[in-house]
Amino acid sequence: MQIEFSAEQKALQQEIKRYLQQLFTPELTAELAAAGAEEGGGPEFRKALRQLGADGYISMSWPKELGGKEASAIDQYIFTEEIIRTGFPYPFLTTEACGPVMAEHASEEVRETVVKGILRGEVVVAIGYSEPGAGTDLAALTTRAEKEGDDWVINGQKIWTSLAEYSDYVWLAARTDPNAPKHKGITMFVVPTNAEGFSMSPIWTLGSVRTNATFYENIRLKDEWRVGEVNQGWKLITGQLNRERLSLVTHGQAEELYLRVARWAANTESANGKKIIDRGWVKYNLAKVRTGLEALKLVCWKQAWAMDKGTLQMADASVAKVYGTEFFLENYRMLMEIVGQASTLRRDEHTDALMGALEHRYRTGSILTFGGGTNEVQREIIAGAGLWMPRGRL
Amino acid sequence: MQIEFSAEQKALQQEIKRYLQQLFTPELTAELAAAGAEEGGGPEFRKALRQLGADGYISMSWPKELGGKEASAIDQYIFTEEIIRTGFPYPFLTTEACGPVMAEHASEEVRETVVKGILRGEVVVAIGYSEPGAGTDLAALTTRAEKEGDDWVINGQKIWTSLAEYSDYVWLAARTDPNAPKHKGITMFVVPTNAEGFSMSPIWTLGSVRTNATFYENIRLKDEWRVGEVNQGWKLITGQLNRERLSLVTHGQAEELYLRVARWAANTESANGKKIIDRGWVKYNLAKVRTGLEALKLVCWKQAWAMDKGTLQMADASVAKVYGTEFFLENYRMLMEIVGQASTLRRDEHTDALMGALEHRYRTGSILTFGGGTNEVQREIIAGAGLWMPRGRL
Amino acid sequence: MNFELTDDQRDVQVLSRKILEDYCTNEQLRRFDQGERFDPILWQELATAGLLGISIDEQFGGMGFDFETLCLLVEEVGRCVAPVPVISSLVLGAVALQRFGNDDVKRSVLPDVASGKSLLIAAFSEADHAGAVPTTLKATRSGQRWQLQGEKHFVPFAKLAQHLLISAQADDGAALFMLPSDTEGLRMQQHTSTAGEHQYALSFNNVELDDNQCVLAGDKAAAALTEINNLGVAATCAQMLGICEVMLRTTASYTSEREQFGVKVATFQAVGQRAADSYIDVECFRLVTQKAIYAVEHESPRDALAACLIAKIWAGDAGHRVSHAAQHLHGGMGVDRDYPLWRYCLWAKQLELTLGNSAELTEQLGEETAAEFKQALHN
Amino acid sequence: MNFELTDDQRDVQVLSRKILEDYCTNEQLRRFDQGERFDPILWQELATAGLLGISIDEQFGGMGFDFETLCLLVEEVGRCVAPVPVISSLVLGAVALQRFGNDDVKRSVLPDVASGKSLLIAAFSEADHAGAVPTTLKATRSGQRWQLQGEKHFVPFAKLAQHLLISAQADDGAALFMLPSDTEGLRMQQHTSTAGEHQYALSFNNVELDDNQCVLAGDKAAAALTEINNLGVAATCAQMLGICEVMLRTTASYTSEREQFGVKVATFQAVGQRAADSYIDVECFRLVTQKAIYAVEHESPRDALAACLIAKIWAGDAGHRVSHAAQHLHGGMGVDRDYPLWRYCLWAKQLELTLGNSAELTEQLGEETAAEFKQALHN
Repeated sequence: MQIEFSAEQKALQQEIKRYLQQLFTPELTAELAAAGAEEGGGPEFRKALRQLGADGYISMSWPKELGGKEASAIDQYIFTEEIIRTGFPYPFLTTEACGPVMAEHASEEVRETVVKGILRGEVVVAIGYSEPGAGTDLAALTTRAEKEGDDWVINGQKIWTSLAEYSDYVWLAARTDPNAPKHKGITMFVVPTNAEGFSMSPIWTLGSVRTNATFYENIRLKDEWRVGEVNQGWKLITGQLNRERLSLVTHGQAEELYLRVARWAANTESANGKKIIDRGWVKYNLAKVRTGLEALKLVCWKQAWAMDKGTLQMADASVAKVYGTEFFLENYRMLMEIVGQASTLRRDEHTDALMGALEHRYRTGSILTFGGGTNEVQREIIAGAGLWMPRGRL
Repeated sequence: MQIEFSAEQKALQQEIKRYLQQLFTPELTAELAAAGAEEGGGPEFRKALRQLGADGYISMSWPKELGGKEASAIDQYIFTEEIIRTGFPYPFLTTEACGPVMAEHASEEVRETVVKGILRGEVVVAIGYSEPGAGTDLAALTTRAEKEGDDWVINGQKIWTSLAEYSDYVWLAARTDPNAPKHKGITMFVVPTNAEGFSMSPIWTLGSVRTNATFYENIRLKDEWRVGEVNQGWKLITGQLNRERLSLVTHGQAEELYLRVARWAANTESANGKKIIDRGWVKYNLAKVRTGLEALKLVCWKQAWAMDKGTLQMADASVAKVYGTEFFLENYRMLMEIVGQASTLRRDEHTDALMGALEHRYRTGSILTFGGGTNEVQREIIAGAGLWMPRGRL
Repeated sequence: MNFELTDDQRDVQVLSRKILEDYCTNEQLRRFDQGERFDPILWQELATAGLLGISIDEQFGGMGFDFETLCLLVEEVGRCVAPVPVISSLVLGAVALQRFGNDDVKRSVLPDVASGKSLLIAAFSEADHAGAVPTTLKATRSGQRWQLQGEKHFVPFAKLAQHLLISAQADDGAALFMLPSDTEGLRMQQHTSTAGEHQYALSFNNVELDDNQCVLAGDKAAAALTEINNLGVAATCAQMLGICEVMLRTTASYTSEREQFGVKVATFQAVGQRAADSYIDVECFRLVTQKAIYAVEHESPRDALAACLIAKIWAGDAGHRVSHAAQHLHGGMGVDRDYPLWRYCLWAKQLELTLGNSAELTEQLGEETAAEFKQALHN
Repeated sequence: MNFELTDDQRDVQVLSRKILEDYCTNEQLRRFDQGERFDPILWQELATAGLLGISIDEQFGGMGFDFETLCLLVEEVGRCVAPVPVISSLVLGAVALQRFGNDDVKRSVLPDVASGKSLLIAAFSEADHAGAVPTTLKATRSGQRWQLQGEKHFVPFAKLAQHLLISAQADDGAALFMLPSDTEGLRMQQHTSTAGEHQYALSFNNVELDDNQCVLAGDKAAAALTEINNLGVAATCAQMLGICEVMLRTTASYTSEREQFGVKVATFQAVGQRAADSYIDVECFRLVTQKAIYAVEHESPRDALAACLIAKIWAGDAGHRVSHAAQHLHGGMGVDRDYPLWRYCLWAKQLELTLGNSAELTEQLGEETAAEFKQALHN
């Protein structure tokens, strides 16, 4: 075994670090620090995303025939981790999840416009799966797409359509056969957000982050905007969810906060003249965080490696998702304890950037345990696929 | 509110402490320290139990008409806690659970022999509920009692019949109507362990404690040895289980170990000349134990108080059972960490008594999370009775 | 042993709940999600009902009930996430003043606090994890004058207050001062807390005070500040308790109604088990909180401190766990600002980190415990 | 990055498993539940297969594989709860000697260890939580002689060993000695461990040794002992890993067969969820263990130490949780000595508390971490 990066992988990591440093202009940093722009969408964000496209990072792991470099999963992981570390709101779901699925299954037209746009960093896609009555039970969705002549007419409502406010398209799951069993009557579409009949209303969240309810009223689409076979959408959804799970829990962002808090504690004197880090309980919390973080890192590394070897097991992605999302919450808690009450101040011009980042991260972190496939279902997958236990009765 | 014992209660506690101190003769102490006698049954144990009967402690909380003192639940709790602290294997299930149920429902003959024997400290009763195929699903039991003339003939097998090796009777649940719904065809009996057709084989456990499989082969009993109505046994079982749950988790034994470990740590020097208790992580573990123990104590106090007020809620006993049994395991772990590797030595003449007691307790503690009603079922009771959530589908 | 409320306490509880529920619907609370999180009309209503004076002596315009009764109001404020400053004003402010102020200062301030005419706000916290006794705000005495230099942090409602009660480190120990909020040399920097409350950092730049503005100094001041801190901790636990109870009950109701896979979400065994864990957490936390509230009035300083530490550790642990169980079991609804749960979750986090968090207090409890056992050996 | 075994390693794993499984059925293990937990026939079988010499140099009669390969045997010993002393003999004994002994001492001992002819047992632990470097067994040098005074504890198999390898505190640092187990002045007090293994307390009463019995002394001895301790920790994690894997898989199988309420117990959602938690624990623990085993051979002393601390903390935490989940989900069967699970649970507890437990190692990791960050500031 060799449980560390190879010399080439270490060099790539350094290269990416340097690259990202120059990507972060003062203008971009300022834009992302402003309230409401943390999740992207501003002009500097758009500019940086186009830059990433032009420099080949977006297509890094894509197949060569789609214009990608076919980077290994490990190299891709190195990139993911580093960009997450910077706090840049990189649209993973667009680039890693929807993009490749569309590239494989979409019509020529969608590939030319949407997929190429994604690769150039010009297009962002929002995910339209959940509905008020279809959350964990995604297959219960009721948004309808009906064939009228050669076109499709879409009616319905989606919820938690994050990034829709600046996305160019929605990657939409709609029911095309109301009489088929739940999973069997779903088809995927790409809906331009400037289509007639599309509207949205914001949902503000605990994390101050905006998400959206999106509405689809008699939206008329050409058949070219359908992706994959009619009534075969479920496979595209689940394939995408597995990819999504892997990018949710990269250890970079958690480690970055750990490093910053530890450096702050080593550097900051308390009233008695000793460093914050000299307190017993501070060291204890740092050790607990480090212990949990090391496991997360190795879980991620092993999965990236297994993807390259083609030996990734079905339970593995679920292990990472459950462990990572639940560890994040404990991680934020222990780091906030170290920083103390200052970590409960929201970021503003008078607040230390570290404290603000911590406060923001914890507030946006809680959605991960149920988002992307709720952890109960992930545990059922682990018990079934990892331990061959018979499935519980639903 | 007054969240401490009253002056009278404090005085009672002191009185019981003094009483128990004189009860513990050197002979009794030596007998209980010998391997295999920790759970009682030896002559000194029998002598002490008769003494407790003669001095009115066994009947303390029983109704006056049964010869008891009708002590309050709080006074009874004070007694329970103190006797558990001493390590005396007081047969709670006999005195607090079976005894009162028999006293209320049994025939004159059983009351004269068994119940009065219990009150005098001369009789110990083992519980015969579980069967190889009926554990958590107790109502699935298949041991049969069939009427032949005026008598009952009992055939079947029980498992985990603890203390049977020295008990005088088994408090047995048997199926009397094989055609009724599971819960409706069960009747309770008192089976003398010297009855013809009764036999047992020992089951040795991880905790080095003996329990038994007991066998019932054509045991013939007069109808007087039936308790309660025919086919109405389920109510007697569940009534008894609720009482059992309360005596499982009294905080005395856990607190006693905590106190002994803390005193040891305050008194013991390590190689560097500092006391064990001066180590940061030792203090941390002690604080964690103390924090958990305080809650356990208050949960128990509140329940004893609520029993006296008649306001005990159905979920409360389950809260104590789940919290107490799971806390015990964490408690033993944290205390063993403090004591270090020495806590993994079994007690012998060259081993510190504290270390041995800790090692023994942890090995016998794990059965409590599933014994006496498994914690999953307790949590279902809490969700249902405490939170009015609809019952899960079985 | 008695876990029951008195009739008077039950009356206070019912009255508090009635008023607060009237003013704290989801719709009304939304008005205070931006800006100062203070509802002056509700505050006046509480004053009119006598509730601001629950534990202010009758001679100073209050009802003269004990601290336990005041904590019932605090718990209801938690249950309603009400936009009113009960702990910083009534507990750390009024109760502290009542216990340690002289009659003159009490007469001049407490009646107006009870009537809602003026707001008294305590500013004890410092940037650092400093415990009850201050270390960074220095008070220097010269003759009949005091000079204050340094900072206080995380002070809610400071801008709205007429009077500030502050702790400082004096040359010969701790000291407690009361001063008008417009005192010269005092500057306030506004921040927003995670729960959306405005909090102020106060900087004292050569602030000059008269000796009669010193409420307490000398030998007894440090013990007094520890006692005041204990009161604040116990009350914070009461507020957290109200919050946890609502998070728990809301989760039980929501999952009992919400359907997925054609059945109520609550009927999934994993959902019921996790809700039961929260129930157990809340039960345990309620009891240690009641014990702490009892102990600060009836037990020795050492026992009171231990009870408060234990309760606040539970507050942090139970608050964290119950909040995340609630958010998780609600799915997306738990984070949607149109549904009321989110305010409770943010308040749980804020209170978790106020007046000491579980990690640091566990260390402190360990120190206290070790000291007790070492001392016991010598007796 | 590579998580794969080499072909040679896979061969060692398969061979180890085959031999151990043959000798470690529930029936056979029962013979060792009393008395010395050592199966000499199995030991000789392992020797014949070359497995006792896995990482002894070829020139000294071994196979010359790396430490990682040796840990595969150790993991299999855990998986079979086999009654053989691999860590105290092959890791802390043979590997330590091979790394730090001179050729003479290696030539005189290692071939016999590899062939199973003689047993070498390391005795490093002291009564106290002392870490890698000993503090209570003192070694005093005078001329060409050493005198040893003090105690060692928790030494398994000491009575069976021909050679003992012990650490001591010398005047100018640490030292490592090898001595015959029948050396004059050495007494052994037998205890029984929670897992049923005999362990000995060794007392050294003016034990006199020749200088050539000193394997290592002086400057390098302390670093060597830390390195040896790291090897022991990493190997202990490997043994715990084997134990945890069996507890996990046994629980999954048992609940998939056992019926209650007319259905398989595994189909209760709460059962599946808890088994999944154990699966996650075992996955995480496996990875940090593999990392520690890698680090002790390939990374800096500082990184190796941190990796070992992290792995051993996980060993304690995962061992504790997986063991109690297994016992709980088995109901009564988990504690019945006729069913094999109980041995695993007791071994999990014993290893949890061997070579440092999670609480104390977390403090040590905290110290190391703080030192790293403070040092980084100055660079």
